[in-house]
Amino acid sequence: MDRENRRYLLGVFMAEEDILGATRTAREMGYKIVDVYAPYAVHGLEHAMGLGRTRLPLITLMLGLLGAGLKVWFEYWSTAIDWPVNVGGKPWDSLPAFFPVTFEVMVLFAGVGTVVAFVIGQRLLPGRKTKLPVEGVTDDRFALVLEETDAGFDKVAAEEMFARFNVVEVIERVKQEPLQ
Amino acid sequence: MSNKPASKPDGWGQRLPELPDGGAGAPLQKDLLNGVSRRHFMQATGFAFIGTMMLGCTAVSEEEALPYLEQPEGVIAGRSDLYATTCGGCSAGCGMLARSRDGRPVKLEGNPDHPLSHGGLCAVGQASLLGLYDSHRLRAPVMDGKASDWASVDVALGDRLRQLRSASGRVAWLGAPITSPNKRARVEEFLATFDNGRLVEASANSQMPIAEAHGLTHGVATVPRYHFDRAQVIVSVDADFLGTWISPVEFTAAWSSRRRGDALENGFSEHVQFESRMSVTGTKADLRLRIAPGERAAVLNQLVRHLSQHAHRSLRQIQDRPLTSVDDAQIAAIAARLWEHRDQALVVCGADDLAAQTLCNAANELLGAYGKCLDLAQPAHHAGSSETELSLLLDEIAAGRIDALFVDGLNPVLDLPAGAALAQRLDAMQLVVSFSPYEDETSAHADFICPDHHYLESWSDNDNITGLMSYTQPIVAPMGATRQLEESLSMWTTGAVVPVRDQVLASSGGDVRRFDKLLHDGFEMRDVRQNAGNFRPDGVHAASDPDASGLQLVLYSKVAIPSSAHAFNPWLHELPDPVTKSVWDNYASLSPATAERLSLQDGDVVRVALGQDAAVEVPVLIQPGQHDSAVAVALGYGSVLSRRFEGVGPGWIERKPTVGSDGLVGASATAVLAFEGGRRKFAGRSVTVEATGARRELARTQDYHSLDVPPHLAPEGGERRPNVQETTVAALMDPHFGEHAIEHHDGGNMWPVDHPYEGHHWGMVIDLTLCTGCSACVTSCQVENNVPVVGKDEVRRNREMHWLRIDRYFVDRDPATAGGDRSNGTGNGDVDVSHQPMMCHHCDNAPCETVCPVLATVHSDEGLNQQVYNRCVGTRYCMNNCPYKVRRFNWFEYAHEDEHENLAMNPDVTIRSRGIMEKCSFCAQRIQEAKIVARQQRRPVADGDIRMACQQSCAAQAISFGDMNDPESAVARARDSRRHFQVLAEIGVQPSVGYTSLVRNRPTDHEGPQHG
Amino acid sequence: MASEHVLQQRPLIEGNKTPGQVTADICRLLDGKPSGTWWAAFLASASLLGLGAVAIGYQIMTGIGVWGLNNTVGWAFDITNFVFWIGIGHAGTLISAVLFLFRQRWRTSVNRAAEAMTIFAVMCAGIFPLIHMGRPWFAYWMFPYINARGPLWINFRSPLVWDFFAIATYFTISLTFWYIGMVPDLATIRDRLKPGLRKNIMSFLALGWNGSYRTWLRYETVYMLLAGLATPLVISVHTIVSWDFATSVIPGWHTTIFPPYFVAGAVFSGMAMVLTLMLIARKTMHLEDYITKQHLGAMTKLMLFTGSLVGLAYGTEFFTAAYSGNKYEQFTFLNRAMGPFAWAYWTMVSCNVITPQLFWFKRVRENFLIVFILTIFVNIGMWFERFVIIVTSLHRDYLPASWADYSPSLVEIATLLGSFGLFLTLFLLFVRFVPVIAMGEVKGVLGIGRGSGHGS
Amino acid sequence: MNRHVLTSVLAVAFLFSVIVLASQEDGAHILWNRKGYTPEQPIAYSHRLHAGELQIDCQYCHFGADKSRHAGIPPASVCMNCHRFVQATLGAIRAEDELAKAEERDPVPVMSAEIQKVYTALALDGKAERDPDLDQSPIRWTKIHRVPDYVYFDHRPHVSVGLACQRCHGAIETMERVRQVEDLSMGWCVNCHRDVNATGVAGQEVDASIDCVACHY
Repeated sequence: MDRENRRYLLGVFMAEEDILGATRTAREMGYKIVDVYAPYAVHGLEHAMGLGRTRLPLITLMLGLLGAGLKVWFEYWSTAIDWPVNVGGKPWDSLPAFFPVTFEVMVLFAGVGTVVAFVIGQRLLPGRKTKLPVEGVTDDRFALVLEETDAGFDKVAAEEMFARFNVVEVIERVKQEPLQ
Repeated sequence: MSNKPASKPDGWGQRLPELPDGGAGAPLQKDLLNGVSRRHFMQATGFAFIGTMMLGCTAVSEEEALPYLEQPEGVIAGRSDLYATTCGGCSAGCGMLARSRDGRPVKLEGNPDHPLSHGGLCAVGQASLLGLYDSHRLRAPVMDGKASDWASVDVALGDRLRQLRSASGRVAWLGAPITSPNKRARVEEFLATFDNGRLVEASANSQMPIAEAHGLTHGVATVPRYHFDRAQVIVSVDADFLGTWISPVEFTAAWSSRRRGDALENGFSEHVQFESRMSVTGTKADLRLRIAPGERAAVLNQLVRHLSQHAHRSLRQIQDRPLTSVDDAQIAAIAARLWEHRDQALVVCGADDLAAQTLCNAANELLGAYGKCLDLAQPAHHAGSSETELSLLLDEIAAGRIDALFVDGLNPVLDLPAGAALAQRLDAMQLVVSFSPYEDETSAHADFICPDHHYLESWSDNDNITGLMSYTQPIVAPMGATRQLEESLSMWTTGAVVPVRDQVLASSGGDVRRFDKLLHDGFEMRDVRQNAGNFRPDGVHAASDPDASGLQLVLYSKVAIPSSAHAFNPWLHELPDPVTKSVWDNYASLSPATAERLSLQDGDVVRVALGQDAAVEVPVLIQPGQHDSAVAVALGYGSVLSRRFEGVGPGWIERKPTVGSDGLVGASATAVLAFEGGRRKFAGRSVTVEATGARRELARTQDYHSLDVPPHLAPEGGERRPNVQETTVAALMDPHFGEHAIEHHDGGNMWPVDHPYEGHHWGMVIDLTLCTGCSACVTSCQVENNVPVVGKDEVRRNREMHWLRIDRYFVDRDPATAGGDRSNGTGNGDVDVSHQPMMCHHCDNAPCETVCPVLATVHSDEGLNQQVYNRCVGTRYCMNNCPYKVRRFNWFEYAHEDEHENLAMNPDVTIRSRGIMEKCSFCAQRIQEAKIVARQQRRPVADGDIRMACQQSCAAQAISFGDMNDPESAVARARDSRRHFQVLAEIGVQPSVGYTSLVRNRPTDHEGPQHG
Repeated sequence: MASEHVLQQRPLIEGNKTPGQVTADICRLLDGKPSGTWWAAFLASASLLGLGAVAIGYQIMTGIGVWGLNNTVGWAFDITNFVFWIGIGHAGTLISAVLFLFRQRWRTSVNRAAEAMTIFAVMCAGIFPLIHMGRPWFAYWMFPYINARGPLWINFRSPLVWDFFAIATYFTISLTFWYIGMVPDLATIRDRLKPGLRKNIMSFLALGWNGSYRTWLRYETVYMLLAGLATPLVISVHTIVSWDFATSVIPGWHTTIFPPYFVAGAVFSGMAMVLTLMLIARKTMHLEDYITKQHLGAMTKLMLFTGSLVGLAYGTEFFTAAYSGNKYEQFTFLNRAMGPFAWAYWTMVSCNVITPQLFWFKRVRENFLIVFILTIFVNIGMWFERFVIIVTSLHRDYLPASWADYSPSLVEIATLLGSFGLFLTLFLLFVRFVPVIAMGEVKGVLGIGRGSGHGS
Repeated sequence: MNRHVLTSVLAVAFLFSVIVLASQEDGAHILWNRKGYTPEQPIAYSHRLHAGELQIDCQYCHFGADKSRHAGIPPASVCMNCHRFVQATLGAIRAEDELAKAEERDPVPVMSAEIQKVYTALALDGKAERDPDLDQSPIRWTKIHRVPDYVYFDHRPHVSVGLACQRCHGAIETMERVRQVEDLSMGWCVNCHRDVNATGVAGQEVDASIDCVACHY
């Protein structure tokens, strides 16, 4: 079918338990879960959606090591090689004294780097136009979005399942993406 | 550098623009650092960084350079030359070398070849440089209170003189003792043109009776020359010969030659001091006995009495007059010591009391000291007239029997008793001529002020000691339209000015070639001897009964301000007194017990009254080791010359003025100086002391004065700080001395040794035995390194800027009398005093360097702890982390603009701006100079090439500096001394400065701070 | 943990709030005109700030001399204030990061404010190292930038350089942490605003957050990572600050126990400050339901713990001095307790050692007023701790001749007040324009203690 | 869209600050980093002619270089050593002679305008005799090479190890008007000191200190 107008089914829920249940069931029933929208981080939802782990920690580690490496090299180079100056009779290579700054720079690189990676990875950028599935998902409502993958998609069953988890509103969208 | 006769420094105004950076460049320097600061002010306040960066840039500044048109022969821009001349700071006449740079003297140093001073130069001499550049000096003669010119003065004065001569008016010359044969000749010629002219030479201090006494006992009214270097036993009664008495530099040099702890074989003199106040000399005495001012004659009386018993010669004037303060047995013991060493014994007396002086002569006579330890055949010429002549003259003036008065080198209205009355008489007088370079208390009442040159602008010859002629030559052309006194006199005598150079040349013998040599050397020895006279027993006066009762006044002169003539000099006002460590003030010193009895605290203003009307109001200073009956007040203060210090020091909301409510520094103590039986009585008059209720905070560079920490804070075994180590001659006699000493070399270095000092490794050792605390080094350092003057309030806030300070500690001889926590820390008993010069120790493991974030203080390959002003951002972390607390921070913009005084700045040292750290640099500029010269001569730097400013000024030669890597160097040898120790070596900073312990010549068993 | 257990029993957030109500409650504070109290407080603190600005301006124009310092005491109020404020800052990071790692869900009510406090405190702290320089306009020399001096770099051996990097990093990380933590709430606000300037601003700041759970998941990870980084960071920062003293040679500074001692002190003082502020906020902004006795209990216990650590450190210092046999060290401590600055020392001891012991009593712990008063005492005591460490060690060190006294000048006092002015001003602005309580997180813990839903 | 705007704004801001910072970091530099500075001088003295063509040794005029920290600007009297006799270019004199011949009169002495300035400064008449009724007036040269006041440069050690003047002053002998060739920055000094310690000067070893006190005290 044409990629232009896909069909999406949105279920809006009011309670943490409901969205968890609905999501879990939807997955068991083999629906393609596009995404879930929630006002706060509902624990367990990642399992319900069957999401994998993120690679962010790896990035953090790498950046941290990079920062530390660069710094310790620079400290050694500027103190012992580029212009060795006798400071208080300390040895050219005062590694213990270099440690604190190295650590700080490591944290700086890792921390800032992670956030940048996250922001870019999630397309979260200042002034980016906001697209919500439905009103209130940043307030108190939860939204489960299913994609009607093919003609064989049983909308009625899905809506029944939604109803079982006291859905408050069901919306069907024919669009490129489910967001307004 | 070469010393050569000064080529006439002409057109020097024209040279200024050629002054190198840092000299006249001083303003530039300031502008550069400070200008930037202004530009960056916004950014600093607003923390708006980028935005205001734009303000930073400035355009290229056009700068002119004006070379000579015709280069004076031998003068090269930017090169220093040394010229030999004679110090005019006081009447001692020490030989000195003036360092002249680009036509202006920038530093005065002792002349090492000079037979009197041997290269030493006291603080006053060092500081006298500023007098030359003093912008308050009169730049033209003054006639009837209005600035004038010499032509009109000569005409007007000529008429007045003619009238006087025709009317055979009575003319008097009242001046300081004249030490120049040429000047004396001119003065006598001049006075001879009057039917009855008379010459009275008076000094502001109490030294005149010495000559008088010798007139009585030996028939020659002169001051003998004292040879402390020949004396094994020295007994001084109230004579501060290491500080202020007659010729301190000469005496210090001589005295120290017999106090060498590493050359005991040359003998180590025994020094006994009887005194009522605590003097510099007293601090160095092996045995110091406190007597009441009224007991001085009696001490000598008892001494002579015991000596005459030894000598089996009886003097009828001598009766037994035992003292209350000192046990007679002790005096007997001292007499015995003297007798034992009678060929090498010397008794000196600084008392104003004629009887005491004659008794002193008697003692020396009995010891046969004349011709050995003191010499009348080649005496000193500090004599002046007698007190009686002075008082007679003053009486006649008072009675209006003097028509004309010429005043020179003295400020009678301020320096002599009953000044106010005198001032009135001066106004009434027909003619008063003053040669003062200032509009001072006296010259203000003169019809004519004919300002004399500063001595650095003058030609003169001085025979301060018979047989030694020292010459004075101008280092710079006169800065104003002043005229040297000799020229003025020649004008008024002969009607034509005889150039003073010609006069001096003539009196030197007239041979120009020889004259040039004399100027080059600065002095010449001549074999002139006088009749030494012989002893006349009946010349000896009987001592009056000893009196130790009540409170007795002692008027003395300070080391820093020997007389009111120096009251203009900020360097001297800011020089901490060697004993009290007080600056910018005079005060009434009281013993702790007396202060307690009168319930007075430091800084309480008291009224020291002599009878009803005569009184002076000064703050109290509690002085350990002073006799309980003594109230000591310094003369020379409260001069109008100090009015200028109104605005000295930084201005800010909590600023307190340096001057008192009357706008002057200190109070004039001549208010309580009076004649008694035709003689000025400086000490011994009974006074009353009562609190006025007012307070005047004293500014002292030291708040806590004892090596003992406050008893209630003292940890077990930590009662006394070990930074001053003492020993005795007796202990040194033990060949094993010092072997058991704890060697604190670095307790195992945890770092690899990355910094072997292969080339030079500069170091310094200071001998605490020789250091008298005279503080010449402090001023020398200040002059050499452009150390700013900060004013009383800043010092009170412990913000003095001196790179070199002298820590002075009192230690109670008897712990029972020890005092408590509050600042003084010492009690009522006898105290031992130690002086410890303290400056940057240039530690090889310098704590200050490690903590500087911007590498503004780092170590050089030659072991110098470098402070780079232009890199410093002023975190003060280094200052906190310095265990010696020798770093100095520019809390304000201290460097000030003064068209003239800035010319005294050393062009070789950067002027520091606000907000940066500074400290002793081991005179880096001198090290550089020596290295450059050596390099040009293709030779290594030799030991002695480099002399620190402090080192060269030290009369006692207590400081040795050099390359520690050179085993032959003086400093290396000093470091090998058994007495060598380093302060705080135990914390592993590896200082490059060391000390050799303080040796006292007293039995070991004596209780004293014993360490290492 | 014990507190965990307690928290299971009683609801963390009282008043059976629903997420919607939470949004409403918190956002209410941001809507409408500020109250009179707010204005009064704001004007007061702003004028303090002004006073400080004048003082600093005068000082920079005239010179460090306008402070009471001297050749012996080179640091006093300046660095005291610096360490004090840095310490205050630490509580924020502790609550948001460390307690996060420990899964202390009660933190959710206070962490936003605590983090804000951190940032403001670090700002206040940052002023002092800057203005304590003789030539602050050259402060950037601390940074190793490419230059034409040879090139001449900086001294990486100097604790001040460590400080510079530590503070810079700490500030950056805290700010990021705070902002990232705020994004979902900003989105919430954004979505309930009518179109207009504020909405645009919020949309700009909210980074287009739309509550997608995929984002939520990574968000949680980032949050966790930042917390993981901030925890050692916060410890390192005060450790490094303590090294300013510990690496020196001055008796009373040269002490190895400084790092733990300082960190404990920092948390101690920080907690006190958080409580002081939160208790005011609670009263004035009617957050009784969100800041409950539970929070009070947990935080006072933490203060009791850290306070006792600090007390232990004081004791240890004396023991070390006595046991070391180092006469200088021994004197320094005797001088602290009995010398000219004994009054400061005993103020410190009574405020920091005695006060927190009262928290052993539940009645004290749960009485908002008493706790408030006690926290004030702790704040005072902790300021004096730094003052005592710095001044009493410096004013009498090795050579008796260089011993000196110290007393602050008016300018110094004005500067201290000014820093409080800055802190309070910023905090007041914060409560006006930013959700004081992390809605996103509170909504997550509504269920706790209500039987229904998931605990943690 | 506005995302790019933002990025560019940030980039510009950053760039700007870097530039300013770079210039700023030597706030002092800017006062004196005058590389290429070629001011006009009161007398159009040509080093190309004197040092280049006539090969006059630098230290003949700048005689301070090996005696003092300042090489110094020669006093006018030094100019007169030659210009007492040399008063104009040969060409000018010839021209005057021919003109005189043409006009059947004795040639008058000619003096170039620039040399005249020296005479005027020294108040000399055409025969290089002091003219009593004229006043001397110093020649006001414009200073070109200068370092900040906290830097103590000394010519002596540099000259005495046989360092060529050109090493710092550039090819003076080719300059009509003197130009500052090097920027005289600290880095420039230090790096030269490092180099010569490795390479030596004029074939012999030198130890050029890079201690701070070598220049800052």
